[in-house]
Amino acid sequence: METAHKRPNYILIWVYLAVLTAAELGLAFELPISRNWKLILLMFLAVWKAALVGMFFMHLKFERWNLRIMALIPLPLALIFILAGMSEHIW
Amino acid sequence: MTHAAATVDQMRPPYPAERGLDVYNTKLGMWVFLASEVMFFAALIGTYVILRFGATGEWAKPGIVLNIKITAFNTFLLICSSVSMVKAYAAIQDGDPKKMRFWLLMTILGGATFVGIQVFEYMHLVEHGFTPAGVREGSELAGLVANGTLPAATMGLYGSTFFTMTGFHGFHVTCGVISMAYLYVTKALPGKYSQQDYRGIETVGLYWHFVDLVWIILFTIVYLI
Amino acid sequence: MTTVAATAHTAHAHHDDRSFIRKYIFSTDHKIIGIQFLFVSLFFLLIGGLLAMQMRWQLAYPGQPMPGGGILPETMAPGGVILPEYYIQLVTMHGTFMVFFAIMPLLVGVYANFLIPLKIGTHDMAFPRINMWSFWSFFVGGLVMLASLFVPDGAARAGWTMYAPLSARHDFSGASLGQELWSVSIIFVGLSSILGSLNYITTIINNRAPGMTWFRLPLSVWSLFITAILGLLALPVLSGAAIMLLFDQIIGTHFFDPAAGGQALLWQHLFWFFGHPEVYILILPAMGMVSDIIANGSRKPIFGYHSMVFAIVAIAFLGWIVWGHHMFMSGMNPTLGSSFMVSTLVIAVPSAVKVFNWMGTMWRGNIRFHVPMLHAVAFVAMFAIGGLSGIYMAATPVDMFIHDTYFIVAHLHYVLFGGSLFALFGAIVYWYPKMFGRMMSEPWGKVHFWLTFIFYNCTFFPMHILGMAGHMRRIYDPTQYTFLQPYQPMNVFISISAFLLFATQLIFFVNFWWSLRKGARAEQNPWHDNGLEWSLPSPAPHGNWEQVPTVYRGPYEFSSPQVAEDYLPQYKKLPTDREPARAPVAGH
Amino acid sequence: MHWWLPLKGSTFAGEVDGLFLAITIITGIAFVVVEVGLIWFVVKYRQRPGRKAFYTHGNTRAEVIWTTIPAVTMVALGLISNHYWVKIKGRHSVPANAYPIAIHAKQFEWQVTYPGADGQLGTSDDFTVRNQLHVPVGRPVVVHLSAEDVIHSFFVPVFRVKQDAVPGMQINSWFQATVPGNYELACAELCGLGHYRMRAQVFVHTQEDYDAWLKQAAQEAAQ
Repeated sequence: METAHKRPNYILIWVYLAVLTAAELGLAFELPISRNWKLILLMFLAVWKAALVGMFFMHLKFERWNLRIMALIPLPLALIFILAGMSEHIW
Repeated sequence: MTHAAATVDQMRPPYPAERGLDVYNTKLGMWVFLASEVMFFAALIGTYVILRFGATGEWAKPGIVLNIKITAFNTFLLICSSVSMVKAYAAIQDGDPKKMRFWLLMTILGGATFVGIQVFEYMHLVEHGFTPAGVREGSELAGLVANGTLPAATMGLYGSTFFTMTGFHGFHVTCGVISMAYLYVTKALPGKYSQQDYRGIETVGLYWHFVDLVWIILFTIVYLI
Repeated sequence: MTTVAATAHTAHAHHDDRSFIRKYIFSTDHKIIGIQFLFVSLFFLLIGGLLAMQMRWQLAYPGQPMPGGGILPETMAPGGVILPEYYIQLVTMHGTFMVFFAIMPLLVGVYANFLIPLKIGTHDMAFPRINMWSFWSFFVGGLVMLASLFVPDGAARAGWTMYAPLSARHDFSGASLGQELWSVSIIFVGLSSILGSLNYITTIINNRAPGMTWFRLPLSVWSLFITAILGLLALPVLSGAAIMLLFDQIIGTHFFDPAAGGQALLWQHLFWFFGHPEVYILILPAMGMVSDIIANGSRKPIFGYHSMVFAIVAIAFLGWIVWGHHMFMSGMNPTLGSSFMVSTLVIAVPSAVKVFNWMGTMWRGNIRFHVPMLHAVAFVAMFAIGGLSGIYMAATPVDMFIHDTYFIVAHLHYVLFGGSLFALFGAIVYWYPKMFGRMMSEPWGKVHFWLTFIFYNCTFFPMHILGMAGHMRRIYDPTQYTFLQPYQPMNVFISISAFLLFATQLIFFVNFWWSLRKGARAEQNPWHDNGLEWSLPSPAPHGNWEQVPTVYRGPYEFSSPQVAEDYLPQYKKLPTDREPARAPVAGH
Repeated sequence: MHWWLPLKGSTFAGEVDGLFLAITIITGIAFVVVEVGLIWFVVKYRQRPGRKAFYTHGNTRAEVIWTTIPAVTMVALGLISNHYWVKIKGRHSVPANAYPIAIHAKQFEWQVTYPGADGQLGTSDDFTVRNQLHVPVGRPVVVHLSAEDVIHSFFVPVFRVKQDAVPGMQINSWFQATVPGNYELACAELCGLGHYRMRAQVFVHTQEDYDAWLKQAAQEAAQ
């Protein structure tokens, strides 16, 4: 497991997460941009934060691919479900 | 890790076995469990997205019903507890059980405070008239609905989805706090974790970070959008 | 549970020092847990059958007092005449019991638990205690569901699919506590399945015996592995949906209530997003076990092992993108209907590949007709019919006519009864010696098989004709409709066949119970099979092996030219065999 | 009692029945191949003393053949079916000149609203009749389906038409009746304890008869 990978700087990631959260708050309530842009940017930031947690805190970055696949398999399924459910209202 | 060979006995699958994923059972089991948790939250979050997308009217604007400030603090708290969890993991990897116990205790406290604040938030919301069934008649929020600040048509769905999603997240946090407290008392205090075997810490950590990760998504889509 | 304990007690000669309760009730031994699942789910199978018999009585003789119906309370059948509200409870609970408490636990609860560690060569599951919780969670769910039959205003009555808003609002269905208990019970079942699945997956990935590489796994283990993945990812969706339904019922949320902005179709999406993988959960393990039995009965290696594996994997992948074919007529976006139609038709391909491979396995074999083999061949024949009739409803324009008719009922029973249940009868007989150390009676097994086969087809085949006439499902009294009146004789014929089919199952139950005590003692390898489980004494002892066996070859080496006898076990070392490379242990 | 599909009462019936027949031929061939093959193997290769089975692990060419043939057949079937599906239920399938009728389903009856003399729904001369669907023959009819409480399903077997009526949605479904006569409309989705008696009469009239009926019914409704 520990093929002598360098341990990430956890405090730095904590700072990242805190700053991104603050950015989200500012974006949601202060920034005068259109709703759709807000939506896209907020989702982008949320996924970024989630990825940071997954990659470093759950150390997926340092795992073998077959374990990563285990973590990733449900994501496309969830996406398919949500898109199909939403398509009800597009016609 | 420098003493890789010494960790083998505890951290690897039992010796005469076909090669699996090269991780011990509990860790693999936790990842498998988390995959199913993803699907559980996908059902809840998916429901929210589909209902909100298909709703026949405007959704309430963020920040009117929910208290963003206190939740932002709570979010920060959960992120901190995730960091303290990973610090505990790093400490025991380095063979420092004392530091590990400190950070684990911090994590437990952070998680417990999060749940406490959430309970407080719920009580506050219900008091102001926001319930899983929608806005309570005659309440403070009902006034906002009446004067058009809040859309009447979607408040029922808002209440249903909000309490279900955050409620189940809170339930997961509670479970995490209980299991960490259990491990703290039965394993960490008696000194059962060592540089050679810290499976419990790593496994419960994975669960804890997952709960944090879900909250990151929930906070954005429920409170900010 | 006392019966379980008693029978298991005689069967286990192995000595260990666990207390009675630890050994047989709160046991963590995967074999005991499998046997617990077996007894409980056979009981639920019987309950489900009894409910079906009452439905068939009403359909054949609407409004006439049912023999023995007098014991039912006034709220169900006053004077033995079934009430409409009781009839829809029967419909609902028959489906629920059969799917969630009979077929699924029989296939997964029993055989995943019993077979996986034995077939991959390990001492027990990766998480024995979680495994125990999986059983007890199922047990509680079953008790809750059973209890719901006896609450004052009756059991759930919105069909096993629980379409909202009928299920979500008590004023629509007329049942309150029954509906809520259904949701609660399903949450327990979901939990049970998730706990079981994560155990099976971890065990198969991490705990295989040395030499047991992925492509030496028996197809039963492969299919149970894929089934576990489906269960792991599908059941949480059902649990989530059931939780939301329960909230709609008890705390007044509005998820599925269109009157307050909720969506009726959302329930269907959630349910079938779980439900279609569920369909494969109900058939894949059967396919796997049938593959094992057919190779054994034909004394030939399975034909196209790799393509069988790929077919299972393909079914599992495609199984996630076909759920909409249950909703073609639901008002779903028709463009979505087109894509679901294509994916549904494509999923027929791996199923066809499997059928042809089974036939290829029998081709030029030396076929022994032991009871499991009879059931396995019947499985192939009946599953083929069920699979082919599925093509009718996959084609959306045809589905427009046959959707929600008896054609569907015929189709699903051909797959679930003709498929899964035949495979299960075969599997029960096949692994009975390893479970209990005794053989089931062969002549009675054959009698049971032939009578079941005949009455089963007499029951379900005519339903295709009814469906083609437009006979709707779930109707209490078909004679209300003029266009269905001419078909009443056929309904009578089906019902009589169904009664005989049910009576035939009593042969099986008697054979099962009688053999526990009086069956011939089983030898170690009565079917001359290759799997690792046959290297153990019958019944298999606690902890399975002292030292796990080493695997030298695939599981289907029948009639190999290397040896004189017509089977070559996976654990048998020939002089030409080399020891498998040990898994790298450290510092890879 | 028929052993085949019922009377063809709408323009869809020919298409649906044709597809049904085509699928029956395809599946019939597969059925015969599988079942006859099984019986043949079971008889021919039954156990005999002193014989050993043929030791083989499979044949790639056979696998390719029996993967390709079903795959091609299924995709072709999908394309053909989709052609009819788009025509029958597609987004833009409803003909522009279709005669509108609104059907509101509730536990346990069908409320059929006719457009009155002006041929338009939503005007003051609309009138509602319970459990009777009257349609003119040879003219496309579009049904605006809605539901009061739970999901119901509009099903007229002779028309081969089925469409769920979902609360909170309005769904349009069209058909064109071809044979005058008296038929039945059933609810095909379990909708509660009265599901089995949620039945309506369907009358297919010639245009003259229909006009006469409409006039009379409007008068009766007005009283």
